[in-house]
Amino acid sequence: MLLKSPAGRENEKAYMSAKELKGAVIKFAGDSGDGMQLAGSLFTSTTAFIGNQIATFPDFPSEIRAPTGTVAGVSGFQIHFGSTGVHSPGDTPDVLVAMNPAALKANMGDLKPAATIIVDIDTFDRKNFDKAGLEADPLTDGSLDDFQVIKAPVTSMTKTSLADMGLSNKEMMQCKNMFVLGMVYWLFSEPMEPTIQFFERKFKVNPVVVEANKKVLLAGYNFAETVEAFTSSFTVPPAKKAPGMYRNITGNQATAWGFLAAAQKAGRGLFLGSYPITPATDILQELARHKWTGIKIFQAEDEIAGICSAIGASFAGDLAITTTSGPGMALKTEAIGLAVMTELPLVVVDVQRGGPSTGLPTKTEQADLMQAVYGRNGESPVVVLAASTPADCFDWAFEASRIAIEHMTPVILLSENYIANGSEQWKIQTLEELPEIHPPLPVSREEWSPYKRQAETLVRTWVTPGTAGFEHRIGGLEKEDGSGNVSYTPANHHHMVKTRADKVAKVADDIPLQRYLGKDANKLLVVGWGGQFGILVAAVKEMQEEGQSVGLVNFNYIHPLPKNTEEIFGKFEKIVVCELNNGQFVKHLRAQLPQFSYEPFNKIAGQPFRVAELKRKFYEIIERK
Amino acid sequence: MLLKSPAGRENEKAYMSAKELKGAVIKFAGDSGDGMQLAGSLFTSTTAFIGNQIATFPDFPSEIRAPTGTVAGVSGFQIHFGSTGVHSPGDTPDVLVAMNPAALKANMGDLKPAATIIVDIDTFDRKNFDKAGLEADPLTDGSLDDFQVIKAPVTSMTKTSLADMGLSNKEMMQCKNMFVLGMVYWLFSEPMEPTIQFFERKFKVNPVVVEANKKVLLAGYNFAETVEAFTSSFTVPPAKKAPGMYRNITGNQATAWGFLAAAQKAGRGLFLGSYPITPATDILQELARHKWTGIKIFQAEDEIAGICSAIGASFAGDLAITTTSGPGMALKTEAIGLAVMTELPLVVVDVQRGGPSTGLPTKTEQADLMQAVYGRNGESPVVVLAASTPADCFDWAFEASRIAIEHMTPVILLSENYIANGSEQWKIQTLEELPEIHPPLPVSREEWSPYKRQAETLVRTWVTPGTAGFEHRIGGLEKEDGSGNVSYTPANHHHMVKTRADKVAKVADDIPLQRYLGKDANKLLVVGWGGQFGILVAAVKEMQEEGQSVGLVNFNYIHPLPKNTEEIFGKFEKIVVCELNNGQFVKHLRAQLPQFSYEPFNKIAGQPFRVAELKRKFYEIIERK
Amino acid sequence: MEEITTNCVLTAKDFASDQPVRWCPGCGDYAILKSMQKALVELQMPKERPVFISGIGCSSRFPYYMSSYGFHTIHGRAAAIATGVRLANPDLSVWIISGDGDSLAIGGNHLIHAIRRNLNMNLILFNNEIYGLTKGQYSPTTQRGKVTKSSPHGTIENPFLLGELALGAGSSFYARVPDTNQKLMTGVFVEAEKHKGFSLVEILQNCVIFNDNAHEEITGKENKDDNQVVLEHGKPMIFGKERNKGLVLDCLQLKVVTIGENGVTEDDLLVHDAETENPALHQMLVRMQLPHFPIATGIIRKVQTPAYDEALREQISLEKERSKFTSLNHLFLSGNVFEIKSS
Amino acid sequence: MEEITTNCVLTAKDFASDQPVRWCPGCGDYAILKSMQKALVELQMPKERPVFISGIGCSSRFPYYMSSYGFHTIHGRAAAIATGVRLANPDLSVWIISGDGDSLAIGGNHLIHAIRRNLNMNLILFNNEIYGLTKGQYSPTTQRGKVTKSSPHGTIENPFLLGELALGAGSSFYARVPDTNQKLMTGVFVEAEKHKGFSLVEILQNCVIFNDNAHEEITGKENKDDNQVVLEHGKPMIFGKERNKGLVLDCLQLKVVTIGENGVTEDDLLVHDAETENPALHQMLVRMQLPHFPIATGIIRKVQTPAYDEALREQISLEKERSKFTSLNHLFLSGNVFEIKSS
Ligand SMILES: Cc1ncc(C[n+]2csc(CCOP(=O)(O)OP(=O)(O)O)c2C)c(N)n1
Ligand SMILES: Cc1ncc(C[n+]2csc(CCOP(=O)(O)OP(=O)(O)O)c2C)c(N)n1
Ligand code: SF4
Ligand code: SF4
Ligand SMILES: [Mg+2]
Ligand SMILES: [Mg+2]
Repeated sequence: MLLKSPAGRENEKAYMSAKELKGAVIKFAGDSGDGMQLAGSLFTSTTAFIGNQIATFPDFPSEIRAPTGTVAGVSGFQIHFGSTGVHSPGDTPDVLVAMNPAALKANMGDLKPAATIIVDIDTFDRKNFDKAGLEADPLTDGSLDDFQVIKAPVTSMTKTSLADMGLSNKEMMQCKNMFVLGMVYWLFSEPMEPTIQFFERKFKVNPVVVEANKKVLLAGYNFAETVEAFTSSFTVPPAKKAPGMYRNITGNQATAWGFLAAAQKAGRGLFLGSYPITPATDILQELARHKWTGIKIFQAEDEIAGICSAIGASFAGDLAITTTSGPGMALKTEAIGLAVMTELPLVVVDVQRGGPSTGLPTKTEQADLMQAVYGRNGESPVVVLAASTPADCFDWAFEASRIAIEHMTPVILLSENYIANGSEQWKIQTLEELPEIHPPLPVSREEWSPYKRQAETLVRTWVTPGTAGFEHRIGGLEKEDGSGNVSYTPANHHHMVKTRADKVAKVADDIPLQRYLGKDANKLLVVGWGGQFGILVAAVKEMQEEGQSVGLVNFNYIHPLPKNTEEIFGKFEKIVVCELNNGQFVKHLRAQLPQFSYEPFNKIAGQPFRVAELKRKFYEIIERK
Repeated sequence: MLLKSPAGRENEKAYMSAKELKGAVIKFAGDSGDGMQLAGSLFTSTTAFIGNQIATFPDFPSEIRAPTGTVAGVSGFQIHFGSTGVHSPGDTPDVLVAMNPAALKANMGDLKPAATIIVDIDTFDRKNFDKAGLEADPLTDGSLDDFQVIKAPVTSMTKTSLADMGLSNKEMMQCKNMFVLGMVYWLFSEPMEPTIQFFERKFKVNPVVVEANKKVLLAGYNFAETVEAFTSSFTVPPAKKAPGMYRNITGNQATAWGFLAAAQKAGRGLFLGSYPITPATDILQELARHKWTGIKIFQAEDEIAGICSAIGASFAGDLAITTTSGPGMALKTEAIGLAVMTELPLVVVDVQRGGPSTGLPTKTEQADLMQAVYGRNGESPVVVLAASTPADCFDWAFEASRIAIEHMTPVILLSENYIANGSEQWKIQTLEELPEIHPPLPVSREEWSPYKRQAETLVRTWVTPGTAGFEHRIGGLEKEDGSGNVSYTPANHHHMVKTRADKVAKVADDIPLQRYLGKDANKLLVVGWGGQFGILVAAVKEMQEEGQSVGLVNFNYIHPLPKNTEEIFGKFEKIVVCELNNGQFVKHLRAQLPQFSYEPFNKIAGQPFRVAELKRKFYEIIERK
Repeated sequence: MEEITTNCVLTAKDFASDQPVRWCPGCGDYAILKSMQKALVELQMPKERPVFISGIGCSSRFPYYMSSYGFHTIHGRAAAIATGVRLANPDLSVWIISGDGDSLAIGGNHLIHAIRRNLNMNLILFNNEIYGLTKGQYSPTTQRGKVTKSSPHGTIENPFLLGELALGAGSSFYARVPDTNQKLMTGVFVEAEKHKGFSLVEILQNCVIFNDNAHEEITGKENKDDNQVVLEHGKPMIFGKERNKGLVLDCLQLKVVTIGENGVTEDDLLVHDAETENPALHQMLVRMQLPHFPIATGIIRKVQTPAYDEALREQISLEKERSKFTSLNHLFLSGNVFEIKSS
Repeated sequence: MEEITTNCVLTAKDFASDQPVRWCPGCGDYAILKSMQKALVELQMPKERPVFISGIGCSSRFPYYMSSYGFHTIHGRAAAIATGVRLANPDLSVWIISGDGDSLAIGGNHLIHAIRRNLNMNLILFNNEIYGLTKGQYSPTTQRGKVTKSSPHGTIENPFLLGELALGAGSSFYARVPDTNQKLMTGVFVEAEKHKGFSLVEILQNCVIFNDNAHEEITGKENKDDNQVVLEHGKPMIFGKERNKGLVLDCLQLKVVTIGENGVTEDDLLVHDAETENPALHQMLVRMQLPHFPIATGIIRKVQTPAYDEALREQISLEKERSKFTSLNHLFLSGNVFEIKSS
């Protein structure tokens, strides 16, 4: 086995005995207190830094500190990195790090055949088997025969390597995660420098902590190398990417930044009215850090006050947003109707989680689509968009803001736990690269009235209080078109219902045509929407490589649909609609484009699709007569 | 002209010079203060009393006392009565009573050709033309040339007939409505006795008022007869009805009574948690009058507390209901999800009004259907029903309660302003005639667990706090099937989402097959739902009489659909779906039965369909190639 | 967009919109509308600055009748919506218009939180002790036992005492005014607008149709002097037709005394201090009930506590100064960033 | 359905469910759970009578850990749901379990209305001055200026003082207990259940993870005697390590005095009267703040006012007696009814 100095990777081109992989999936799993999220994030930064494509998926229990040693308490962080084809955090790990028997139990069903499993052997005792609900020791009962199991004495080695530093037991245990991280770095021939720099930055005031973490990290790295436990190590060459500046970003952070950018490009203040709820809270918390941009953050007393304050801010001229998840969304529906009637710009972000009711607050799902499209009293059309990857949350937050302002309408932006907490590399967009957003303003006082519309788009103007000479009143009662006065006239009501619907429909004139994969395919069209994009791409690409005539279209514009949707659908013999719900987008498509026949494929397990199960389904459909 | 003594009708068979009609439509219209609702109700009682079929539709402004003399302030009451074929309050009045120019203006566009118009000529002056926004006097400018206009000095005659009674001007003016009522009684050869008895009952303590009203009523009757203004009078013979006891009832009253009956047949207490909102408030108010039944009425601080208190009462074992309209419905969606997850019985009544947002609070619409079916976060299936006539609101409230209890599910019952405030004759159902309702109870403690299900129906049991030995906890987090413990297991979640959906789908096994009109027809199937039933029947029957191959199916079971729906749809060449919205049931049908092609016909004017516009549409579809 | 400046002097009529007023004849709301128009003139408000934000109810139609900016929102949410308006634009004069149902039933939570946060805006609460618009159901301020459309056998609820609830939530400005005293009302409106913080003005408003004379004992010509003590900061608490009655403190209880009897002189009376931080006496004043006490009207409490909107603005300015970021590009390009060069 | 009667004597353990308790080690919630189990034993409650109804939050997981009936509902709505339970079945013992976010943020309206209506049930409010479950955002009781996950630059909100808000809404029973005093807590729970009306118990609860030591000044071993006055009805208001400090009234202000200094004896101290209708002193007591005053704990107010559920039951009985209807058939066949005979 070759010596690979941690920092020496750039120079040394000699370690080619390490197998070169296109990519790999690692899962770190342990108790909530075991620091798996940190280990995962540090690995992510490193591999991003050396230029790999990445996609991550953290997965933690809903309790703050779930009982140690139990399966319910297992916290996991999965990362998929590679030089190409990284569209999702991956189905099946190549490497599992299990800090205790519960973590092993929770994950062993998901591994790739012949995967590598690193366990902390010190935790494998009867007490922990009981906590994990294991009858027998999985390391000895044969259930892991097909895997490569590395039994590392993580706990004791950590303690040993810190023996002379005068740390408490608790402090020492907090370094365990660095031991396994060191091992994994060795396994994938990754440099440790970025991580060591992180320690130095983060714990500047506490050199002992820097030292301790460094020691344990190196100990792990050296352990991997010395014990020759691994049959081989791997290397994943950097991805080919468009030149530019990159950073790692989560979906929620990207969403927050997209709004910051949009407000600036619209020349408006930014207002966020929100109430905390998992998994949307991070958007609020991220934006709260940036008061320096002038953003007005209002943590409201509930979701209703959150959206209502945003409607008020919109009336007063700010780009106004509100962020929430399913149960909070349910509470906002009445107010969304008010924004529809008053035709004010507003962006509502719903980071979806498992439902119904409180459901599975920390799990992912795509089951708020019908609520977004239809969940209001009366005829209450809004624009609905969905983000599809952690990084493109930036673009969709920006696009939602643009449409809201330029079309004077509420826009619902659907994100989902899976991409909101997941991360990937974002090619940084500077403000100069982003388009301007143009608020619709009146041309002159003479011709103006509050509900006078621009002829092609049916958009009214956005005149805000404080503007002399344009004083007017709006409200939730039906309006007379043009004047905006209250009107109970039957014909006007019919006209206004149609007009509001048309206005939203006309947004389709202002969005790009839908792109799709598989221009030459015609057998099976895979349809998806939102955040399952990456996994669907992976599945479809594999099938295409396997010679199948399969195409993929993944929607971000949910309502209205892009204008060429019908045309794309028309090219294929069969259409399968894949969603993490019991069949919602398929219903929406049947309502919008009833001329096609759709087959639903649904998963409702609080978890993303897997490439394998998708392919199995697609093959079944293709082969079915 | 023959003498028709008011009370003499029963005996005297001689007045056959009065034209015999199958039915007629009268509209009383005037200022909010003109007592049109009372005049209409009294006429209704009389004609019901003599055995006619009736259907009524009151229509008033949203202001408490709208400005007198304006079109916005016009309050109307329409009644359709007849011996047969009275399915709706009617399209086009045969007789219009207009107490002022605004009332005339508001209604003259709707009249049947050659209709009779009775105006209070005393109010036709420049001042009132201005208030009504009339340029010229419609009585003289030719716009009424095709009608039979009766110019009655209602105001002055009323004053004259009360001259010697020492009443104030205000008191005298309050009797004006009786003058026109008397005229209309004459016109339709109706007896005045029931009305006079009403005065005597109602104003027992105040004989002067009884006397005054009687005087004016007679004065009107005599005026009609003496002046020979009418070219003819009419008589509408009693309808052929099933023998039994009858009474006049509004939709809201019938809804309230249906719940009273259901609780009794289920052997449970009745609980209503509600917050006032037009047009649902009457249900609350009607039930509040019947504390003697033991009903627990809770007027909550808002709609959320309304439904939440009902969920609590349901958990504790009561038949629990909550009543509201669209905006309130929007606020209840989160809590409905909780009832879905905890599988508790609950009935949510939504008396629909014009939307979106505050919309047209006093107008009718059918635009909350999608919200009822889909408007919640996550996969949150519920049963949705819709009432179709004022009287059958009783049956649907009863049926909603039965399904909620026997299937342990929330049921949304959609009513609509049109039938909620409208009235018709109800063939009184005594408790003995109604079926028992069977709450699902456990058989024994041993085999029991909170989420254990009955195999065919998937229904869990309803064990309520206070029952020793069955202590258990429920909640909004995902449940493990059987035990009801909190579960985050992926497979369990998938299973539970499917199970909740199946449980609701299986309600279809427990409801009657859908009935439809036109067994021999196959050209065009008219599809409707809810409260436009009567008008659709009228239109389809007329077309059938005209020899067209048209059928009608009007749905009360919206979700799940009756099992034979597919079969019925399959019999027809074309299907048109008629709704008072922008196309919601049609979307629901496309989602549920995508194999058929549906043409939507929508009206969104805050008003019911008219037979004429329906027929026009149907002919167009039939004739279209 | 061209801007029109209004530099002519405005009169009350200039604040009336072109929409016909649709309240019932005799409704107490008319007087409030008039007083508001007068107050705006007194405040020399230009037409574009005041924004009236209402919920749903008879009272909430108010914005349609004013010629300035207005927003007739949804039931109970006016305070939340106004919060957004206030935060988005500090230059506006923000008036929330609401009823007892709107603000104390469905909107109760937003009310107490608005009071607590003390945003710089005004809430005029039309308290007719009934739901007017929905035709006469009882509200959270309806007197116990009252027969209404929804309580045919009398209510069984203890009503809120608005003043007490407001003080409990930390109110910085609370005033109570009968709809019959336009002069007092106009003055209170002016003071409310000048106050930096959340000014709550309760109007004892008469609904002629569904709860006529609910405040008659306080507002009636015959009763008003004896049954009402109009409080003025710095003035003794005197009332009565003959202005010979007054209030004194007896341990932890107020007491009504008569000047001239038992040696009581004006100097013995309590002097109203609306501006003291200690709410103890204010709480006693709002709690006074007929028949043993007069009802307290006027500005009962008016104290300086930090206003949320100002604090937010300060925090933003401070962060602008001390943040390490100077632009969004700067933020996006900060931290763990790496470059891929064209290869 | 067969019924099982529990006639054996229950112990605190019998009230523990089979579900593992999932709060963080060291969380104050454990003490509350234990005290509750003890209180139920003291109340000789059979297992099937108590119903625990919670909202959402760490605190709201409580029902899962009790072996009686329970309902873990949705965020903020526990009081509304409990209202339905209470009205549907008067024989149950109804306990609402909630947090400062659950009851004072999203659930604020239901809280003040439940207090106002005075339904006969108990609300145990776990006040840790933070949103625990969502990982550390500030709540309506978080101290001004505090840095939390959602206030990285410190909050700018004036917190609610729960006791003051509750009294403002007309509370009939309000107690405050630190999570460190299980004995006091158990006793207060017992009294809360016995009280006929809405009993609000505020627990000063410690969140070790997101707001550790928020109540340390009151609960810490060193401070608790000097910084806390434990009120008992009929007993003088004494506190301090040496039990030599006390409270007296000075005009409209409380004052801390030392027994033995300036001639002050125990007899000079205020004697706690939790049962007086006049809330003036109770309001002063709940308002006391460190450092000038100790924090008042124990049962601060406990008065009899009409309870909604009892009034409703009375109204129903009365209507049963005096209604002209005797059955639904009777109702349906009353008034304007007519018969169609078979022809
Ligand atoms: C969400 C919602 N719930 C209920 C209503 C019905 N509603 C309109 S106004 C009102 C009460 C009005 O009472 P108040 O606020 O006292 O105003 P007032 O009419 O007495 O001035 C109610 C219950 C509504 N419009 N929206
Ligand atoms: C409708 C809704 N909004 C928001 C949330 C998210 N949420 C759950 S608990 C909570 C706050 C919990 O704080 P608190 O009531 O103080 O309880 P603690 O966890 O501190 O005991 C929030 C905001 C939710 N579950 N549902
Ligand atoms: S109903 Fe009452 S509050 Fe409403 S406008 Fe009429 S009088 Fe005024
Ligand atoms: S987060 Fe805080 S309140 Fe929640 S369980 Fe942990 S310590 Fe307790
Ligand atoms: Mg009111
Ligand atoms: Mg808390």
